[in-house]
Amino acid sequence: MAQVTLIEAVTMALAHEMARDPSVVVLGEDVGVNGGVFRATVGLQEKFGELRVIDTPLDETTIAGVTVGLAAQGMKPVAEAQFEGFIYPMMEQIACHAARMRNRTRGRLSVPAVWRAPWGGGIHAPEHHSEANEHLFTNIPGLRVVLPSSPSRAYGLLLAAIRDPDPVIFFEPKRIYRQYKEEVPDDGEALPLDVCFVLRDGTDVTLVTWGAQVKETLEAADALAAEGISAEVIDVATLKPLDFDTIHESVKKTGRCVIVHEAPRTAGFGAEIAARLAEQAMYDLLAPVERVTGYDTHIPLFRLEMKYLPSVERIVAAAKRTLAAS
Amino acid sequence: MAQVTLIEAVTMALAHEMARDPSVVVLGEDVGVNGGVFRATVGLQEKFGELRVIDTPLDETTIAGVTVGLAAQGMKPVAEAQFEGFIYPMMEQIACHAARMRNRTRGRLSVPAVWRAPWGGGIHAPEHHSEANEHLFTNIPGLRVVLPSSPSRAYGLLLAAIRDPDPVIFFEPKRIYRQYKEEVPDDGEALPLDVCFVLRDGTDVTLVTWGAQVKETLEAADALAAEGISAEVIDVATLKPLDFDTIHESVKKTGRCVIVHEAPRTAGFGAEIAARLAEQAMYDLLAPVERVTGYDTHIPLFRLEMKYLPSVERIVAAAKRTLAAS
Amino acid sequence: MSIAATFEIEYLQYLDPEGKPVRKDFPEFTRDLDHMVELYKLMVSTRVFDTKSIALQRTGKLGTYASCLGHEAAHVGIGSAMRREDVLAPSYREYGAQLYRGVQPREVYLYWGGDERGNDFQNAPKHDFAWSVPIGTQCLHAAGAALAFKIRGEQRVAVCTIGDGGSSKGDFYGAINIAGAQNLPLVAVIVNNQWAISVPRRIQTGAKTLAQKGLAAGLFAIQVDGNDIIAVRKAMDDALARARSGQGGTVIEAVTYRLGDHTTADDARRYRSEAEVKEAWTRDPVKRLRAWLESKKAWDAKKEEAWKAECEAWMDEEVNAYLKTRAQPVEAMFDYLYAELPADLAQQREQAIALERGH
Amino acid sequence: MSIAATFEIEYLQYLDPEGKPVRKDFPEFTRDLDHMVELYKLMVSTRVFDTKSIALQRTGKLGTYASCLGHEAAHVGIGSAMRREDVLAPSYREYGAQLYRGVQPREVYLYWGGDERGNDFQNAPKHDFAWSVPIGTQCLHAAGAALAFKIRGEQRVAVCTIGDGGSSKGDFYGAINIAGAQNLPLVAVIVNNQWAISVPRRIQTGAKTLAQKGLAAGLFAIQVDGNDIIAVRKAMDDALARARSGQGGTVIEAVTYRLGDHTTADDARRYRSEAEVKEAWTRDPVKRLRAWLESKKAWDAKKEEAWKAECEAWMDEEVNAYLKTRAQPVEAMFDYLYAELPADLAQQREQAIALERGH
Ligand SMILES: Cc1ncc(C[n+]2csc(CCOP(=O)(O)OP(=O)(O)O)c2C)c(N)n1
Ligand SMILES: Cc1ncc(C[n+]2csc(CCOP(=O)(O)OP(=O)(O)O)c2C)c(N)n1
Ligand SMILES: [Mg+2]
Ligand SMILES: [Mg+2]
Repeated sequence: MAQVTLIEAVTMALAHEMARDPSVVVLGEDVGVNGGVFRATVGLQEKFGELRVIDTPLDETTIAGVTVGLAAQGMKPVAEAQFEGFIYPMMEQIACHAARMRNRTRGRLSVPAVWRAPWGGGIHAPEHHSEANEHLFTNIPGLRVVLPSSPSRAYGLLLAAIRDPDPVIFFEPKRIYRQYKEEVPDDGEALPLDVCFVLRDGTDVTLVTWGAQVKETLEAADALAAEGISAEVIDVATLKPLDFDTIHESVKKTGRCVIVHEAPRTAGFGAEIAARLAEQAMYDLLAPVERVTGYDTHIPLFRLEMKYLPSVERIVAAAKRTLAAS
Repeated sequence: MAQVTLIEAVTMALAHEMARDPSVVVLGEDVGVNGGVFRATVGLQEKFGELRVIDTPLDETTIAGVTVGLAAQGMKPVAEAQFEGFIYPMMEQIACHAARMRNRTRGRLSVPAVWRAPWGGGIHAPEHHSEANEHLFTNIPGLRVVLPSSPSRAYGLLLAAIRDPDPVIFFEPKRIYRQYKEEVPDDGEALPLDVCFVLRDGTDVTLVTWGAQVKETLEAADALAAEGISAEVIDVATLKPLDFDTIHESVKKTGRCVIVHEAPRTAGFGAEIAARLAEQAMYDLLAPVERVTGYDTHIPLFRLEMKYLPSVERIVAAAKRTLAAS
Repeated sequence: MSIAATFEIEYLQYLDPEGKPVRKDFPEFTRDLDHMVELYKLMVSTRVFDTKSIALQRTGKLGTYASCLGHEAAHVGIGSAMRREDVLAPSYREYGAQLYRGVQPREVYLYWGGDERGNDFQNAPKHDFAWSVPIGTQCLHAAGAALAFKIRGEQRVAVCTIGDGGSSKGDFYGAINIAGAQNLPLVAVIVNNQWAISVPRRIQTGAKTLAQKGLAAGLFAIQVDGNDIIAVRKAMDDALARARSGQGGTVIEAVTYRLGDHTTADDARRYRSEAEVKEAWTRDPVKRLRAWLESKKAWDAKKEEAWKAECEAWMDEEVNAYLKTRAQPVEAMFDYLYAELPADLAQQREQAIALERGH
Repeated sequence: MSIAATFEIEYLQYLDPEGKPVRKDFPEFTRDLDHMVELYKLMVSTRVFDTKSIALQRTGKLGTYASCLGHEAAHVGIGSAMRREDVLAPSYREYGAQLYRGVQPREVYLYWGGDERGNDFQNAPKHDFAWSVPIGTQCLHAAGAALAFKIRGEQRVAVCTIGDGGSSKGDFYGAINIAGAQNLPLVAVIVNNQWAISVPRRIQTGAKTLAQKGLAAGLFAIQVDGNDIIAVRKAMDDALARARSGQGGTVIEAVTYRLGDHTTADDARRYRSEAEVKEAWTRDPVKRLRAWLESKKAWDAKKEEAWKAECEAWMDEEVNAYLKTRAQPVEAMFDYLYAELPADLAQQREQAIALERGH
């Protein structure tokens, strides 16, 4: 069994599925010889050839549209946006075609494609390389939006994403690409694309998060535990469709919820979770819902970026507020 | 004083501001001789010439980027996306440049531009002509997102949008473009871009909405009144920045809130309002928040579209549920 | 002066507006007069179909409809050159090509009548793309299809059509560029009908021809008289043969004219002169092929009348089938969104059904 | 055969890699040797600056940095041809053009050092655009600027630079297309350095030259030796003059080579051979101009040494200024977002400040 980082798990899943299914192809900028700017596709072109690992011209619109075309014609393309900040030119094809093809044609054509993109801040990168913009996709019907936060979940969810018969947006939290290694068997076992993962059981407060922020959230749970506060930690993992039941069950138990994400607060995906709590869990809540998020500003260039991202300190403070409130 | 429809109010505001400020220019597809496919720019090219009312090549990316360039170089462009469904190729320029230029350059350059787009369903239009996709912009820092729902608000808010020193996304609810006329003096008086409008006072339940849905919501308030239920109706009008205070004040009074919008429910902007209620108004709420929205599907082609859009019936039922709950 | 590259854009035409040959070297396929008659018949039925569609719209039985009047040579030329296994990625008005490939008029009516089932082609190749409203996007679908063929080693070609206006959109450029870079079997046909809604060709681009856009991508590029089906068909045949044999993609500009309004929601009198339209009618593609066929004794007024009557009957049948189609149930908006409906959506589906049933 | 259009792409070069003239008709400006020395000096200072930047990055004092090594002739050629009132819309590595226009090295350091203030140019024209990371987008800003000039009747020109890779992006096509359609004073320079990170020119497009992309938009199009500053400058002068006098836009392809890694985050050895890079060094633009100036007795080793020392001193000063720049306070992330801070954001700003102060 291999000890792998999150990004190695991505590579492993890609290689596994390409070996298993000849219709899987990878395309994007620098995914070939270079193996991707983050090395996610390293070795794939050597193994599977230039016909299945394709360096495209530098145009995200092209990548997205060709991906739709490939998928509608029997391939299973995995497209890469080099950074989440460059995904905007892909949106028309994703929103108007990938997300709609099956519905439009009453099932005649479909788009079993995956769009991968390194996501989020905290790596001291240049402008446009640190955004958390999952909100772009979560309101679009017909998509799945996935954001793994560990090597094993990256492996299992990416396999599932590739196998899924519908389009999946797969954001990879680049800050934790190489944070730690985990034993991940290359066994081809996919994880479900419609469940949240409870990473830590607790009874006093529910901390809900996704992506790289899982790190700070787990640390916050540790810090709270040191003060005798028992925090349950949930990794949403698949934002769309949302497994609200798991969150709701937890809140029924704890009565308190802190939602943590690094995207800007207003209309970030945390709002949806808070909204469902306001609709469905009002009688379970012992305290107002809290959101600990990026500010409603652009993530600053890297000198200030860590002051933008939610910190353990902010999460702990919010959790304590929910306890003080009730 | 003129009796004008919503779309005529748009034209009136454009003409007013173009006459007042020579740096205002209008650009888009078919905005010139044709006066726009909805006639929003009718007569403007005749009045202000081809240099200020510009028919562009058919490329939304071009329109958006040229708009940024114009605005950064001293003009005040008002760009048109022919339909909200064609705004996707504009997103990179809006998110990466319009919304960031001032921040990026520490105030040296800015983008005082407006992006107008007819918005929403219900006019029996072809595919891609009926979306409500305001969610695309509400999570992007640096933008304003405005959605008028009456001729006078269209006039005053569009003037404000053009005069605003920062980029504004201005969605026009096309279903009510010609729904009714209102007396709107062409007095150049702008309305504030950061307040919600209370359209009807009430004490039992707060109905919060925007755009064309204001129509059904007001009708629902009438229907509720007939049953002795007093509904307050708030037109959010400016989604970003959100004037939550007005909503909160109302909910303090009524203890109940129904949010109505035609965009898909999950991660629609209604989620943000519900989230703020869950954070800040928990102790004011006598009943769970309700959302009456489009389903999490694409708005169907027109045979079924009215079954997709929130109806008076659905709004009334939701309001009654909030009353039954407490 | 040192020259890095030189280019020529050929203009291809066989028949003048009166249907008289302007050159001698007619392509082989024109010798098969039965086939030429078949092409003509489809051009006529396309026009009959179009007239019927507009009538349906005018009487409230259709939503907005995009007419193909004047494009018959271009569209039938494209459709007739393709093989069934090829893929067509059209925009929204290429009925002539689609009817040839088996799309049924009733499907067109359903689509513009606000019913998704129009896109679920029953007789046309299942792999053909549906109508594409977001301008230009279909070009990239064709490029993707072409890439799929290359990857799988199939001898198939992807064909996309795009308007003069649409050829301004980045998607078109992206599609031809990747076709050139990857040597894909793509044929991109710019149906230049001089107008993009109200925007004339001259405001759309400063390029002398639209064909030369192909040079930017290193593709074969040719301009043809789009009202001369022989020219369109010849350029298509050549382009398809090249693509099929791995020799690369082609941009064809078919110069024609939109004789009708942009759609039934448009009123072209607002922005173009009747004189211009009248003049354009002198180049009517249907009239032209008919004149040539008549000169070959392959067609006459009697045949014309008989065929038109047949078309009318066909269209009546199609209209009836369309009008008889039962509405989709409310849950149809949920049932094709995902291969399997996610749980939270299943709930919404139940609600919608309950609401429909009066709770 | 009827021909609709013909085109020629000229290749312009004055100096061969050894600095020897390859033609006689040198442009007027080359007679002013003082000016030519000035150009050379800026090429050298650009290189010294670049070396310093990389050193700063290697020692942890800068984030990712995009080197301009090898592009000096192209960049200085562009910058030196422009007037101050013209507008430059660069991508991210055109320092040679920017230094000429007054951007300070410390500003470049600030930007790549993670501080927005680098974009608030103090000496360069306030109207110049900041660095643009999203590939291609700046071309449309230049087109917009050019449109503003046209609307206001100003005799100014907008210049954008774009890479070989970037010229695949729809934005580039859109920019040149509207420039052609609207006859805008736009000069788009494709700095073709053969690589887009790891993707070689040949995978980027099937076009023989990148200059010919200009044909798609009906613009003037020319390919120049981008390592020969005389050729770059001459093409720029001509293009700017045409644009300024209302005769339309130009696409210039400057053929050069990226001698360094894509950025400091890249390792080009992964995807290209050292032999290729070594060969490219034989066409070094700095060496070439120096040889020519020396042949004209306008430059020598002593001057070289003295100037390099001066550059070193200058850069040291800039580095010091950079390193001494005090960090921005946390509220800086709020203070330039809108002209006036919305109420709900003001609240967040207070929270951020409180957090910073330890509550
Ligand atoms: C991306 C996008 N922008 C705008 C529109 C609205 N629109 C529909 S057709 C059209 C003009 C198309 O002109 P052209 O490409 O010449 O094709 P034609 O209609 O003449 O066949 C426009 C602007 C659209 N459908 N998609
Ligand atoms: C829209 C977008 N996509 C991807 C990137 C990532 N990226 C940065 S530079 C680069 C290659 C650019 O190559 P080229 O245009 O040739 O310019 P060069 O770096 O060679 O000067 C890429 C893919 C980006 N910055 N923007
Ligand atoms: Mg057209
Ligand atoms: Mg390059």
